[in-house]
Amino acid sequence: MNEIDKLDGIEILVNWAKSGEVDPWDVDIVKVTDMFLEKLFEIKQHNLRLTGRTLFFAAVLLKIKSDILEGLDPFKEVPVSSDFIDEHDIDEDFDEDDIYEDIRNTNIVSLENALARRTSTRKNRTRKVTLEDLIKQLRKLEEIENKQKVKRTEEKINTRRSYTHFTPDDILEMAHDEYIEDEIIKLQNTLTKLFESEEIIELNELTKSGMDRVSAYIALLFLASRSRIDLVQDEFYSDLYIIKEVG
Amino acid sequence: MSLKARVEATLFTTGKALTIEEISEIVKAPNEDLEEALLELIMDYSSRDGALEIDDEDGYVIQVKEEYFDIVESLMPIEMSENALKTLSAIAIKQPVLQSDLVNIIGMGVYDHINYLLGKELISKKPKGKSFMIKTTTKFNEYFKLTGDTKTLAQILDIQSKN
Amino acid sequence: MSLKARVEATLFTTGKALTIEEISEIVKAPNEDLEEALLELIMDYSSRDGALEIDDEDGYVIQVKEEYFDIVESLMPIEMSENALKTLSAIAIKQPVLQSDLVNIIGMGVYDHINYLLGKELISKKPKGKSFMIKTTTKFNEYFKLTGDTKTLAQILDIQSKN
Repeated sequence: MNEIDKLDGIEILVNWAKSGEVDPWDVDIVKVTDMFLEKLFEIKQHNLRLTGRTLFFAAVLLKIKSDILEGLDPFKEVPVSSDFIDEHDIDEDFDEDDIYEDIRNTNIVSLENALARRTSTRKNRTRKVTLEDLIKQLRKLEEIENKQKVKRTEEKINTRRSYTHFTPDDILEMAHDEYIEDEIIKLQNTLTKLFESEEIIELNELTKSGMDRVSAYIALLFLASRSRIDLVQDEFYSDLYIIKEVG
Repeated sequence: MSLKARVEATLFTTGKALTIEEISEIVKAPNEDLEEALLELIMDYSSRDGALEIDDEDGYVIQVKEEYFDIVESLMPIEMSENALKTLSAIAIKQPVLQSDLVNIIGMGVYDHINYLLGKELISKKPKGKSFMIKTTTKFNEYFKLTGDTKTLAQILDIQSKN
Repeated sequence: MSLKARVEATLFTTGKALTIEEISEIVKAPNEDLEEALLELIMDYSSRDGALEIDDEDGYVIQVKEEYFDIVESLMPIEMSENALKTLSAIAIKQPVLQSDLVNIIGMGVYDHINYLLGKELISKKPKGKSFMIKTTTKFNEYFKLTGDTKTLAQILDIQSKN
């Protein structure tokens, strides 16, 4: 009984080979399978723990046996198949739950073997940048720069329209700008109208006509430089008055 | 430029198992020609005494022969406990699989394994009902493959989760 | 298991140029033996009519032959981020260029890109006023196989846009 206790799967077979019950060089699989199953029942009868490994060997042997009886070559393929569980004719008094319990144990061993590391894995799975890649980027950059240029020009024009931010350079540029000429004409028309009823006009009045202070001021500077008007201011930062140039 | 060489360049560059259809899309050649080229390529590799071979078990891939696995392992080690590996196997076999089902199969330890495997980018999980749907990632496929009779394993796992 | 095959497995798995010393550390073999194995391996590869070759120009690496590079280009991502490449291309075309000007063109990300590119020795920078003057290096020209200076690059661009 103690001897049986130690037996586990392949050890049973090895012991038979040692004792001469089985010829390891000429194994009669059908006979060995039957012997193995008998042993299995013996273990079961003695109420000993049936390990998953033992059950697994039994299943493999049964599969091989049934293949041989069917005239198939059992060694053609790895004898692992879903047929294990339902194909063998284990005695009725085998508790089904026991089988599952054992398969579970068996299988947890095989679960780890279910995955194999691939040997196709490689480090550094990137390539060098080609000149072609670089040139593609340059083209994109060109596009971005062109867009930025267009955007900057548009922004400049928008800024000039209100003249809220300007530098001396901007003003010089404006002198040649057709846009400022339009503003001057517009201002002159406004002034002509205002001068019909008034002789002196305050700068703020011009803004009421829709011009912003800065635009109006710049246009006034140009008009004054062309001697169409006089600008009068008593003190710095005080109100600015526009007087019609006489003569 | 032979088709065989173009196929070789493709397999070398992608570094993962490709189907005939995928190769066909890259090298723009009909399947029949490809099959011939692949067969020739496999024979070329097997006739050499080199470290590389072409595996055609689950798609075509250039890989290092098993006998040089120690080199692959030393250059790209994956450290994993046996239990985490068990969980990863179960996921690979049953995917897409609910986290709650994995708990039934493996036990409570699964939560730790899942977090570990997520960190290694070998699996991904998405909320599904009150649990999470889990599957393996592209990185998993680069590093691992299922061996043996997956169908049997899946069936046995089914029995386990029913009990 | 031949040393030659172990070296082949190493080069395949590493996927980047290795020095003799680096290979020696992995396969644990003396340099003289390695040199012989590498020479044999190079000859093996060149005698085949395949898509792969062993380049020994700047370390040893298994790579796809130039004539199949269209496949590599379409399948393999480049080794730097697209944004770093954008910065590099801006430097290449505008050099010498102030770091502050690059920030205006590309944005704040430029600092990271510049550090990365400095690490790869593709650019150099020198203090200039409150900023840095940046230009490409000899290594840049080698990397892109540009024989002349960046005028060549500009010329290539010119020729391309005329076509």
